[in-house]
Amino acid sequence: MLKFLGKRVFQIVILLFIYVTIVFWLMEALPGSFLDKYLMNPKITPEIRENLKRQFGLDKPVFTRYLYYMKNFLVLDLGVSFSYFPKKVSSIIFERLPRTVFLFATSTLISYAFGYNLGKRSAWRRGKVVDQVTTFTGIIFWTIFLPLLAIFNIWLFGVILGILPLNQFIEPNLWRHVSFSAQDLFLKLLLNAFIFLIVFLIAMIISRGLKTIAAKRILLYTSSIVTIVISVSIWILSGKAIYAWDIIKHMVLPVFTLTLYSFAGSMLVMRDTMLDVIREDYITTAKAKGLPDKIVRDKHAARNALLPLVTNFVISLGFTISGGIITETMFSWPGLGRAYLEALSQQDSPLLIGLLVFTGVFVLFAHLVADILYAFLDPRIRY
Amino acid sequence: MSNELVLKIEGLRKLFPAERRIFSRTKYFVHAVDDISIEIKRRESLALVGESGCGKTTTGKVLVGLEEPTDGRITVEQEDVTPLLYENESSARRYIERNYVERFSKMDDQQLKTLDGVDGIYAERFLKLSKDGTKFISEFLENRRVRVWQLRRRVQMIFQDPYESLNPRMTIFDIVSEPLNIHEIGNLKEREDRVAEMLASVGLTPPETFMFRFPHELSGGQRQRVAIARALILNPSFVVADEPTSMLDVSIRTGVMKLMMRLADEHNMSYLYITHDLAVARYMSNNIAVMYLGKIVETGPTEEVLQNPLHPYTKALLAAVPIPDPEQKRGEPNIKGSVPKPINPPKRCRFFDRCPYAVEYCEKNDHPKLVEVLPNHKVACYVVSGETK
Amino acid sequence: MVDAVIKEPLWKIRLKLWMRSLRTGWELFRERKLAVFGLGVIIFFAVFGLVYPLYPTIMKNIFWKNDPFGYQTFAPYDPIIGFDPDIMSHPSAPSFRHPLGTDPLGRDILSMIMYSTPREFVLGITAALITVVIGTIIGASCAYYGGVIDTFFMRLADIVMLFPSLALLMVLSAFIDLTLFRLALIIGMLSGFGSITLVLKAQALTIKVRPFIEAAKSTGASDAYIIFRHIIPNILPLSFLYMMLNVTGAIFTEATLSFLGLANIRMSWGVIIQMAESSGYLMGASIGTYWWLWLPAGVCITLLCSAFYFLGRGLEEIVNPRLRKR
Amino acid sequence: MLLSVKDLKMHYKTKMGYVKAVDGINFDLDSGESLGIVGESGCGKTSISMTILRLLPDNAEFKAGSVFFDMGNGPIDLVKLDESQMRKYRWRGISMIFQAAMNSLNPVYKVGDQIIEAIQNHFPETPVDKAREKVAELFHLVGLDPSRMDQYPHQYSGGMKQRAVIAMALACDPKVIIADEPTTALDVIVQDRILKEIRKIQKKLNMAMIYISHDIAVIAEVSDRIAVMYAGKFAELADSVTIFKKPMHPYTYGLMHAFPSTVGEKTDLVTIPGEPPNLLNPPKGCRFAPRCPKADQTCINEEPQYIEIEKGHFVSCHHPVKPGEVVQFYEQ
Repeated sequence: MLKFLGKRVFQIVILLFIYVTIVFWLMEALPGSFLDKYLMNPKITPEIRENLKRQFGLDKPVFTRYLYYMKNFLVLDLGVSFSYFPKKVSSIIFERLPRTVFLFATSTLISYAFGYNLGKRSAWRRGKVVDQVTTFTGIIFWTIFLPLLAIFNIWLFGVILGILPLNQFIEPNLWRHVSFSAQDLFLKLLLNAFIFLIVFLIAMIISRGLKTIAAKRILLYTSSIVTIVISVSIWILSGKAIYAWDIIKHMVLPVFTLTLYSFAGSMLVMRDTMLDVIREDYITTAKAKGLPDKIVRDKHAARNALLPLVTNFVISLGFTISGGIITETMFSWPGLGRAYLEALSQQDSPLLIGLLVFTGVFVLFAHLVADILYAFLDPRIRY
Repeated sequence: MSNELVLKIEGLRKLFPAERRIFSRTKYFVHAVDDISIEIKRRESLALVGESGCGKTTTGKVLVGLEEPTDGRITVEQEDVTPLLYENESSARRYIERNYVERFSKMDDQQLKTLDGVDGIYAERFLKLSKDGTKFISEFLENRRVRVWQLRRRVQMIFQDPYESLNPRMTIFDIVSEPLNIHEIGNLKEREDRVAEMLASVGLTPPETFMFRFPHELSGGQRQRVAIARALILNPSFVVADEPTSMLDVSIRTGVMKLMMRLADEHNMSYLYITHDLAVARYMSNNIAVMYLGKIVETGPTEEVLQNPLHPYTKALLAAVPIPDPEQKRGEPNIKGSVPKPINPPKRCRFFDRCPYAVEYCEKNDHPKLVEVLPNHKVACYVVSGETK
Repeated sequence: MVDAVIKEPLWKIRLKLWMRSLRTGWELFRERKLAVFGLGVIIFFAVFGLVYPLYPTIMKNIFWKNDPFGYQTFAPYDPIIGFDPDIMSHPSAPSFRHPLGTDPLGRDILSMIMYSTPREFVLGITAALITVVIGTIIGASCAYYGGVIDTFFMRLADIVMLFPSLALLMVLSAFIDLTLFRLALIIGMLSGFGSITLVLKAQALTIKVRPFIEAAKSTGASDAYIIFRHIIPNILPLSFLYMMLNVTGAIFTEATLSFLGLANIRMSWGVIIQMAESSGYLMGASIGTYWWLWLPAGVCITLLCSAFYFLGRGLEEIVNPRLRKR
Repeated sequence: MLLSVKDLKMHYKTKMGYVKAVDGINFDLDSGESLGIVGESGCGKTSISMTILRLLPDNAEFKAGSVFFDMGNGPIDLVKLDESQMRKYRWRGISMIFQAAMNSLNPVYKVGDQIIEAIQNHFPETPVDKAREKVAELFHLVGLDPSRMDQYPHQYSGGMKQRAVIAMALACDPKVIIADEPTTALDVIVQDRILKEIRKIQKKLNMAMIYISHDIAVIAEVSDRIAVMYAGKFAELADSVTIFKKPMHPYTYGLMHAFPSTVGEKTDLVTIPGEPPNLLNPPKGCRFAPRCPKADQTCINEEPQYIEIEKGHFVSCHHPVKPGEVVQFYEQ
């Protein structure tokens, strides 16, 4: 296992090196530069421009800058952004990362849970009306034009029903006079969600040891309800509950849209692998053993079909940035995707490179996690 | 003519690396085929019998050029074809260097003249070139590409699985005429005639109803007949048959077996019949060679070996074959354990771990050589050949 | 043998065989209702795009009979420069004159959509064709040769797949003028060197180990012969299937890029929605009021994308015997 | 009578029509007895077992017949039970050793757990440690090391998987075990050992067994009675010695003489001409008629009755082979 991991990490480092190089030269090839837009500005004299150039390091030859970049990259320094000068690229990324990741993690989690269940059922009743209908809607949602879905959701929930805010991260009017920043509050919300997840996981692990199904359910339900009640009361007591609620309210629509969009993919993957698994002989054996259908489906078939789904899940988490571009644009959500679009229009190449490189690292890391997870889920794989 | 040797294998070895390493040399090898020697005369067939993983299929694949030999010499019709079985020319060159030039240059003229068989032919050629090694090699490798082609025409193979060995997207005509196509023999009209003739002679009559069907439209027996037609259309002198009947049903199997025997007669050719089934081997071969873990442990005329098996492994194998007669009682195969993997096998008798008669002597010495115990009947066992005493 | 065995010319027989396999394929295909639905939608759009030239003529004869001069000048059904002067304010809601309304510049939405349809087809199919040709050849060669060739293309695929394709295309749009064909080429190459190679290679590997390859090899067939005569014909159905699925991806990517205003395409469904967005009709309450600006185009994108996807999945059940019913 | 199959008919529905895979099968099975069913591939022999256990794919249609099974409280027709009642009879009443034993173990669960699952499914009150004891016992019985029960299937060799599958089949002390090609993928020596093992266990536990195989030699080895199946029907059923010494159906006769043997004189092998019929539309009369040298007009037009010619010897043929008669199959 360690040997395999070592090998894999080595591979990843080499891949990353090539990737970063390509990204760097690609950006260098971009015509024009950030400073071009000052050309027309009479207030900025050529001297100041030269000065800026030196500050940004643009006066050095390309190759020197490349070496410089690689050297900095080794110590995880992604340089300084042009448009947010003198903010560091990494700090911009880490400011926006939680928003994007939270958006995607929630929607992906929900959609995979849904997709897993629906795919399982649909494959089990293959060819029946249920299957036909789920597959049909699944494919429609899978191939739907994402902006259309976003616009439609905004229209339906924001305009017609009027229950949800249209876009943005927060309601500016509400936050005008508060002393704390939305980012802080958001991070605290994240922490809260994380704690809830941990409690839930612990409860799951404990419940495995319990004998009866009723006891398992009671443990799961009580633990989750208790955590929810405690955290809600803490929020109310601190007086920040309305602000937190505001953030949550703004999140619902993007999360809902993304979930709708991505549940179909996981469902189709689950259905297809499940169909493969159902034909295996051990499924017939399980049926011949006299096991009830539900156990054959859940314990024998779905468990084996889970493997490709998990890889899919982890890898799809890795691609949050490119997926984020559209959604974040549609909902004016200040995340990484928006940052990318802005950086592109501003020709802020350090930020662009930084974002692309960061995505690359994220994807490669996700692959590594997928490999490890696979080894845990499939006893046949021993690296 | 009938005594002419069609195939002679001497000391064939095939090792597969058991693990892949990038920086260091491979240490572990699977000894798939380890130093075996076989002779087949024209119109005679040899059955190579053994359990799965004993190296019998690998031997066949080396002969038709699907695997490179690691070591050993293969002679087809008095011609050393080993250099033709190597993928690249430099290994072929090295082979000639090692096997002929080095050996011949140590001998004087008189010794060279006394060599017989294949060696004799090449020694004569070596003398003619006044012992010039480089010239000898280049003459040896002359027209290598063309000769590889010719070799492919002379040695053909029939595969085990009639469902898998025919390309599902080709018609029967395409499949059977493919060798002609590759070797650019005849024009379309002639190819048609030959394919039709061949199909008729393997019992697919009338041929025109079969020619433009796809393999999945035929039954198992018919497919295997197509495979046989494909193998024989180039008129090979020698065919490697890798369990051609093991996937067929009984009522069809005998038909295919009989067909193969008839075609061998008609086309003047020999089979290397690879099988795990001793009963089938009995009907399909004149001689038999029993393989265990890459070694031949017993060889001789088929009837003789089956009636009087000497090696403990052959005995076990025979005892294990189910007999279609509930009244016939047969002995227990009294060997232990199961077939191990031949990865860097220790220097002792390969069968030692499972042998009921094994003594200390068998463990101390390398794998025994084949010894002629009865006329034409050779066994590789220290106990049987009496060396342990 | 005196009689000619093959009574007809070979090509005729092959044509017949081909027709027969097509017919059995169609029998199987017909049972997949979703796939038939997909094919129906595709045919509908093809017809829809093809009748476009008739549309202005029909409208002219109905609504502009009395004003041929105005029709000439304002070209009210031209998808790019058209304008309808008789309507007070643009965008205008659907009416008989403009079945799907007009956009802020006074152009007829239906004519814009119709005009774009063949372009979407061309883009999608070209891109998918490029993808599949590259993927098939590379996949087959990688599987067959292994070794250095395999390693090279697999690592290349790794790197290509590392790039978020939309983000990469956005960057490329800054220095490549993304016309329809260039876009098709780039999309095609990106997915051709990427994931599809892996899939097709995996398939080719299963073909490679089948005995008929060994049979051909033992007869003396050359590498190229085996790749093109044995391996590729056997993975071709799968390639065709991936082509269908890739059409979906290509159309989707084009629409997104156009929607973000990054492609240099004068008119496409994505451009129509972008037009609505950039002129502020997608803000707040006006979304619902001006629905015809985004809904028809969006529905068209979705429908065509899913139609190809449905078709692909229907084909998958024919091509992939493991998905067939027992 | 433990198991009694009466006129069983099951057809597969395809686009081209019905594939008559099981078309009127009759046999009885007593406890402690073993019945072998021999037939060529595609003759419907596997479908019989699937029909008895009612593990049929969606396109299968049960046509007629009944399967009487006696668990000790009088015979019950399995065909008439509903799905949840039927489940109780699976594995506990009739268990199976599947054709591809290699694949009948779920790769993601430990072998022992899969057997325990079967036990606990039928005896829910069994505690885990009791079940584990039982599994260890079973492992002993089939010649496996009980410490291996916490390993995954991929850690087993082919022969070991086969043994594990046999252990699993024995888990609920079934009355009948159906072994469908139990040793096809194995080497001769391993096959021989496993067959002997099963035979020994069967004798010891006094179970009834149904062996299904295409290999008549394997069947001869293990069965008391043998049924020869051809194209969805039984051609002949008799005790194994009779089948071999006095075959009455020409097909059986052909099979007996088509099989090469390592012992005895090297006799000429018989080739049965032609191919088995397509079960989509089998011949109208006797299904073997097109390949049979003794066939006449009656055979082509009329379906022969499946009748008991001697005691315990069932044949369905218009012109059964007489003892000593030599049937000359014409060559192709």
